[in-house]
Amino acid sequence: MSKNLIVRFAGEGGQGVVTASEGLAQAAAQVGYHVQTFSTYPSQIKGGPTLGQTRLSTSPILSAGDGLDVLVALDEYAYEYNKDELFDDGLIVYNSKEFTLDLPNAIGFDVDELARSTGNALSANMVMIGAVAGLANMPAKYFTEFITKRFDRGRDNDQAIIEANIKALSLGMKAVKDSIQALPEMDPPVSTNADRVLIKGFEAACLGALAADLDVFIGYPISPATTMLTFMQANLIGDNKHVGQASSEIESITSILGAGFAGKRSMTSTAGPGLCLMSEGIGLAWMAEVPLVVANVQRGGPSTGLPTKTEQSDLLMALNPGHGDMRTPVIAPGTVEECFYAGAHAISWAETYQGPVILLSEASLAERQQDIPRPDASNIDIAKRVVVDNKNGDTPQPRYLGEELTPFPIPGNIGAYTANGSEHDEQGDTTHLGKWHVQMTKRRFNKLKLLENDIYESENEDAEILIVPWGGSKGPAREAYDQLVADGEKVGWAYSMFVHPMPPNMIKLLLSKKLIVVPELNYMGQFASYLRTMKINAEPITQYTGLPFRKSILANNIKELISKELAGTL
Amino acid sequence: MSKNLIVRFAGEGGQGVVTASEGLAQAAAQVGYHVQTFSTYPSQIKGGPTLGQTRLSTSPILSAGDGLDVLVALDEYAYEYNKDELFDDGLIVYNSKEFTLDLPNAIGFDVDELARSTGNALSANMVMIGAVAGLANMPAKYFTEFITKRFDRGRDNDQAIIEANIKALSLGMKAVKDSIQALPEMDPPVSTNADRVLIKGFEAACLGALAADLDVFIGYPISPATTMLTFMQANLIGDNKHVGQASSEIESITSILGAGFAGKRSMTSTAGPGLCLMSEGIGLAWMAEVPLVVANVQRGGPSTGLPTKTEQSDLLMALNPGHGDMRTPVIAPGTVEECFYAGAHAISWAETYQGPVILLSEASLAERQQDIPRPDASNIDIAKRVVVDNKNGDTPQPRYLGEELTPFPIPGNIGAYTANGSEHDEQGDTTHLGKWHVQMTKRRFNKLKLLENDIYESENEDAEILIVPWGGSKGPAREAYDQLVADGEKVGWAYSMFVHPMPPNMIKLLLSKKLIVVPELNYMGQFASYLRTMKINAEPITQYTGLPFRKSILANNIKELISKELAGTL
Amino acid sequence: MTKRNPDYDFKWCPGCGDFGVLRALDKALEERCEALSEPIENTVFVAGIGCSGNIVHLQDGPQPYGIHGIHGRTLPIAYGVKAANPELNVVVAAGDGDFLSIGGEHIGPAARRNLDIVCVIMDNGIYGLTKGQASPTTQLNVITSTTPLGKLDEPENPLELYLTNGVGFIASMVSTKPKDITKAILAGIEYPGLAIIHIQSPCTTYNDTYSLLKGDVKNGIEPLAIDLPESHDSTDYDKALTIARSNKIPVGILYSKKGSQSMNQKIATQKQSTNAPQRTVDELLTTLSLK
Amino acid sequence: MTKRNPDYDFKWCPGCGDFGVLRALDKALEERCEALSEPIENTVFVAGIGCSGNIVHLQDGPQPYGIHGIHGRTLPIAYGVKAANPELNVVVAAGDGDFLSIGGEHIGPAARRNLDIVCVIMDNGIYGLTKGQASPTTQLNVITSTTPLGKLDEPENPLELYLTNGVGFIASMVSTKPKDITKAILAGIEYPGLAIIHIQSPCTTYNDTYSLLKGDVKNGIEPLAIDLPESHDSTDYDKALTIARSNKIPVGILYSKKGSQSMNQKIATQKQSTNAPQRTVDELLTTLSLK
Ligand SMILES: Cc1ncc(C[n+]2csc(CCOP(=O)(O)OP(=O)(O)O)c2C)c(N)n1
Ligand SMILES: Cc1ncc(C[n+]2csc(CCOP(=O)(O)OP(=O)(O)O)c2C)c(N)n1
Ligand code: SF4
Ligand code: SF4
Ligand SMILES: [Mg+2]
Ligand SMILES: [Mg+2]
Repeated sequence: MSKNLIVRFAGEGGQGVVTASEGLAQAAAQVGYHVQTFSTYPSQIKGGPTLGQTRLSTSPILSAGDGLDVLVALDEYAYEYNKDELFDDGLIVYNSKEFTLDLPNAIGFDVDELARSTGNALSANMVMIGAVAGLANMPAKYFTEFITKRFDRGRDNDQAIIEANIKALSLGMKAVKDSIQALPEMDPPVSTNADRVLIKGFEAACLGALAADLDVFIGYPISPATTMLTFMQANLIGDNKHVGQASSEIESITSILGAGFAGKRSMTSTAGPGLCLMSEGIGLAWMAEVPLVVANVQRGGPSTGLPTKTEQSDLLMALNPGHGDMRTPVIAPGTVEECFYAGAHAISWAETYQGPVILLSEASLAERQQDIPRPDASNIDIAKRVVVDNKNGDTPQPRYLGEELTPFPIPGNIGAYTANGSEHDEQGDTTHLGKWHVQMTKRRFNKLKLLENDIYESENEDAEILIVPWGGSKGPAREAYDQLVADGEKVGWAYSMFVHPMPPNMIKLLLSKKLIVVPELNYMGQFASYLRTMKINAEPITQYTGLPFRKSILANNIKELISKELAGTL
Repeated sequence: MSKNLIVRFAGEGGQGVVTASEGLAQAAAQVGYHVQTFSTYPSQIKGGPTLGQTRLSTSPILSAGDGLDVLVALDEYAYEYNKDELFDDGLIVYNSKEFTLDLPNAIGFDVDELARSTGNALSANMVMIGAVAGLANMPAKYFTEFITKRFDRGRDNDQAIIEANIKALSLGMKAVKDSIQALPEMDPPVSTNADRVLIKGFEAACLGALAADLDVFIGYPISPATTMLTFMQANLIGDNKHVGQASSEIESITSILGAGFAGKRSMTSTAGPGLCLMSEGIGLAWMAEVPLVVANVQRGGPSTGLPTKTEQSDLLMALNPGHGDMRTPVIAPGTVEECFYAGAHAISWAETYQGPVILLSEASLAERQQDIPRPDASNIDIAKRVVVDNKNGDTPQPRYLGEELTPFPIPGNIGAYTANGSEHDEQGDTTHLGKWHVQMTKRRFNKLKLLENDIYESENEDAEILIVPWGGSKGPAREAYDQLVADGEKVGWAYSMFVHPMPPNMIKLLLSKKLIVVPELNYMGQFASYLRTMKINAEPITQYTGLPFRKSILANNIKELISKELAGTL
Repeated sequence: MTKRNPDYDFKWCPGCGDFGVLRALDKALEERCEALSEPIENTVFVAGIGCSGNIVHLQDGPQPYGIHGIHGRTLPIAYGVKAANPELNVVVAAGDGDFLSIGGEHIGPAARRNLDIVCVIMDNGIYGLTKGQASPTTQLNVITSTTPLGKLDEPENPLELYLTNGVGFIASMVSTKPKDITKAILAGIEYPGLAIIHIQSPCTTYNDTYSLLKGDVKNGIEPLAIDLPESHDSTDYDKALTIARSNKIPVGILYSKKGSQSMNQKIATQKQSTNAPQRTVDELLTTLSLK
Repeated sequence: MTKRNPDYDFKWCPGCGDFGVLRALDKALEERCEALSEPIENTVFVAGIGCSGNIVHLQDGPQPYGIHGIHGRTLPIAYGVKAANPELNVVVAAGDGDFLSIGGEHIGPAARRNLDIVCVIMDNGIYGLTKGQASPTTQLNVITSTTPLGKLDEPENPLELYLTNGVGFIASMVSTKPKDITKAILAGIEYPGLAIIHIQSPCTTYNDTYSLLKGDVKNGIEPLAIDLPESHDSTDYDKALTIARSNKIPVGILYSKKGSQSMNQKIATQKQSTNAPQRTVDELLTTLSLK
């Protein structure tokens, strides 16, 4: 019996491999498995090497997994490109119309032919899912329920489609039966009463922002952040809400700045190239103290880079997106579940300290589909900005009085001032005097203190070496940490999605350690270098392949680093 | 007798206070004094508090000075605003038409009235200069020579103008004679045979770039960098040279990228807000390996900030101007003389490693006028990029072969490839494969090694604490260091204008020290934090008033920091 | 934003055209507030960077809200303000460099959205604040610090561009006639869509065009700025285009498209007609529930 | 840049209009190289980001130089290339989103400079590569992922904008007629100034306009794309403007201004006429010398 199943469907874009993986995930999640998907594809619309992967498990899932139990390869390139990731006892299903494989652990059949034979050529996904179910000895009923639910759409031909798909499923199952040795039977799902949702990272982040009462969203399409814009176009449609498509990222950032100034909770989404174009506008929001949120979904960089691949290489820019003295608050969620809370916190942070906040996501996290406990917005403080109170008609205090946060005047109400990108006095008028620059600079940095909290995780706090991942590397890092602990390594763990300001007690903890090991998906070791600016002795473990970490490789690298440190050769 | 004279002319924009200070500098430099000017003014065309300051000395000058020997105040605001900077024995000359001062060290007269009485109302500057000369007991002939030379322009009325100005000078001298106690007599200039030029920082940087055979300059106006653009418009006019005004900084950066791609040495100039807009383009140059130079003249930031004030707060952005893994080479000159060599080196660096280079200047440095030894371009290696050699007609190797620099193909010649902002293979074609991203990322960072040199200064290398300034804070920091050494403090000194890559032996030196003290003009301690990313134990001493450091205040702050360090309370 | 602030001491040069524009604008806002008994705080003044943009700090009397942001971005900022609160009266002020060069990209999108705002453009054919460089409206052969041998790039015709970008209300003005400007601004505010008041506002320091505009009839020099005839039909697009493309600068309300619907009106109509329900976060989560 | 590169596997969707454009472009470059016996390396191909921009990697035969940069910046990059080396043949390729939305700001400056380049614009009225969002040329009420209730912003008329921005050579094409495109590209390369070949190149996946363009005469649906009559005088600006503003898409060479002088020609003439000497660094230093 097995608690885990990792399946990859690989082929060309347009063949439905991603749909197959999501169908498998949906079906499995509905019967109570935990699931997580992962996909990669090139930057083009149809064609190009594409893969969709699903991991099922009887316990919560931390990463896409360390290898493959089943590889479904629709063409030879897909086989060649993915075969090395098979576990030793992994199995291959291949499309015999495209190529042949003479291997004991491989079975081929003509996927499309089988699909067509059901009378519904579109059921090829289901043939593939059936083959996987067959190999893992999963009962057909898990999937028939899913099929029935999915295609019950109140149309005339529902029943025909359902039947064809059920047939496709059984054809797939039959095709693999008895032909090669099957996988160990999959444990039945742990039935759970918990209210769970199956959700993608970007959806969770958007819903978090909506839960924090987002009002205005204006964005410009860019992979892998376009999904946030189109989600908002479809869902942020109530009265007094506004969603718009800008003509460029310069318009996105400056228009949500206008909306933030006018009193609304405002947000945009982008990826690296767009973040570059927002540089000047984010600086203006910092300077003029206008709340807004930029969701930056990281992809391979620099420049146009690798638009559909994952990376964690925009951190340095996110912390310091523009010229002059500034340090943007950054929240980088590490899991799909955290995406929801990060979305809500980002809005709350912007409102709380009255300035720009960067929600730093990643391609693989935004596109990952996972079952998570139904998020509960009532769990978090949704902050609203402190506004000038007009009740007794008194003259309000000047907009930028003193060196700490002051109430925000809302246009249309008393308290008129100028939100000024030039250095300014208390009313926002331009000034050339050093004294104002000193006071206002302190003010802008002081306000960051309002965002400090002590929400972080830690374990084995007394170890001299801690593993401290950030963002989407949390999952694989956690798996590696668990393995290292199991292996008897003396390591601890600390993590927070609050990158800046970082929880003060977490900083204290990190400062007290001999070594902080930071697994991160970039070349420069960006988070480690950020920690070092705080005098924390951090060493990165980097990977920059466009793909997430794998537990076992990561665990080995950490071990190596630790032994270097112990040997004093670091 | 005195070796030093610091004079400030203060009034409103348009009254000629900056012209007066530059006239005084010019005259004094011509007779053999060392001079340095300093000025500040608000961001407007006419009016607003403005000052022009000149320091004369018999020895080379490191900073604008620590206080004022003479304050020439044209209105009461100017007096109030500047009076605290007078030395204890400093003297005041004020414009009695505007206000009166009843002080033993002040003398007033009507500047404009005196000028008009010469028959040339435009000679008010010379009245002011005359007053200063009188107070410092400098002979009139120093200035008459200058006046004769300056107004000998081959026009009919030259002689009349010369006479009026000489008269104005003597009226100014007379006005202060016997009225208040004069300053100690100024030492005569040390006659020097060295070939010196009187030059501003921006002129030096431009000339350096020209000395390195700059071909194309395209820019968009912005204070305090516009002077570079207009200098080039006037002077880069030969055959096959091109100067252009872009419609925005996005055009500036992408157009010089086109020119760099086409084989030319290309440059632009800007300041913080423009650097923000260049973010994406610089990333493209890094990614596609196109040589170009961005001269960024720092001013108060963030956002529109303090357009005419000085600051050193764009360092973090310069090092990391865009998203993704990149680290731009940065050269930050510390003196007017270094500006020349920095201009030449920046071009050479871009050519050498085939990528973008940032020349990081500062308002106060760019606008400072100073006498320096005539720069000698033959002193430096002016590198030209290695280009594909077409001689034997062989097929050249692919553009991006391997992990090290390869010859650059010039359009029009063999070696066609695509300069690609997306991740690419050896020919520049887009790829989604991790292996290329890994190889090309390494390649881009490996090339930085070509820029490593060991050009840095150091003194008292065995001290446990070093003072390590950067950029334009070099001068005042050096004065402070000299004073600390004279006071018996055990401190050393290290400095290089090569900020990144930093001279490897300098890094080693800094790593071996207990404490590195970094005086810098920003809030965050940006250079110190950069040093910390290399594990150097750096502490900043910051100032963010829009003005340069003063030696005595800086020396005190350093002492304080050192005693904290020694007491272990840092 | 009051010129009485002792620390704010920005001054235009003597004779700068922007003084006339300021007077006109102050008057327009005053009249509007009176006429509608609307508080001045209902107005948001979005200014560009340049001598012109400093107008936001120089207004007399009761002060509206202001945004003095970054170079060239008045229009998208104004879009955001209107998107957030359609009730606000948004006035943009910018120079020719700010609005037409670095900010030129935003005119088309603003016109196509049809933002209900009024833009007061101070065109002096030069970059004033950065001390005299060529702008898109600097004429051919003019010598500036960036065109030391004379400008080679063709000058831009802003009126024509506004028209073909679909701007619905266009007035062409001279700074020497503040009363006309006041009227045009008020009409622009009334207009349900994008209104641009393009004003010749000479720069006495770097590009003094007063005499060009006024001409010198005694010496046979025709004025460049010519009042639109009483008979001008401002709803006639073709006529407006022909006038815009003549080699004179018209003074008056050049174009006022009929039947304009502003962005906010279009959105409201669409929302009503489609009736798509706003689902709560809870409802949206339920669609994803595995229960 | 060769489609035979095994690691470069970009493909357009079946039926994508860009295939026709590619064929036309390949042919044009081939013909030009033959006619002038010019090496293909004399051509620099500057591509935008989008499905369309990938054309730079898909060319058949001998390969020119290419720059595949960042979204929207083809024109200023091309400006730099021409500024550096006027002898190079520069071809820009971009989509409607790249060229007209984020890159729209560069059209005016390029036209006013009068860059001697040819731009091949593939207009599919959609953002293809990012999977179907509205572009400036998406028509009213069209449903896309960013206009789920139908587009509200007025569509842009690119031909009209080119004309009023001062673009000297404008051809309007459909991707189904590659031979015409080849001719237009060759004429554009010849033209001494900015030439734009604007091509309707439908996106079969997100905005299939083939039938709209072609019409369905049998069922009484008039084609949208109409050939310019033989008699069309392409030197007539007013005529071109009228046609551009009609509600049909003309097919042919819409406008070709006479007497165009390119940027490089204008600069050369000015340099010659003023004779300003280029001083060496040494000479410049001497002007600053204290000796
Ligand atoms: C991004 C950026 N680039 C450049 C500048 C510098 N700058 C300030 S004002 C200005 C031009 C002003 O010209 P215009 O808009 O015509 O205003 P005017 O001063 O003539 O009224 C420029 C280029 C800036 N502030 N920001
Ligand atoms: C700065 C930036 N913003 C956004 C993107 C994402 N992006 C890539 S292509 C594209 C639009 C493509 O549309 P179009 O130019 O019409 O080309 P098509 O794919 O339709 O041929 C966008 C928005 C980007 N690469 N860079
Ligand atoms: S420089 Fe010109 S535009 Fe600026 S204030 Fe002076 S006159 Fe006016
Ligand atoms: S998405 Fe549209 S534009 Fe892109 S390749 Fe497919 S058909 Fe062509
Ligand atoms: Mg102007
Ligand atoms: Mg398109």
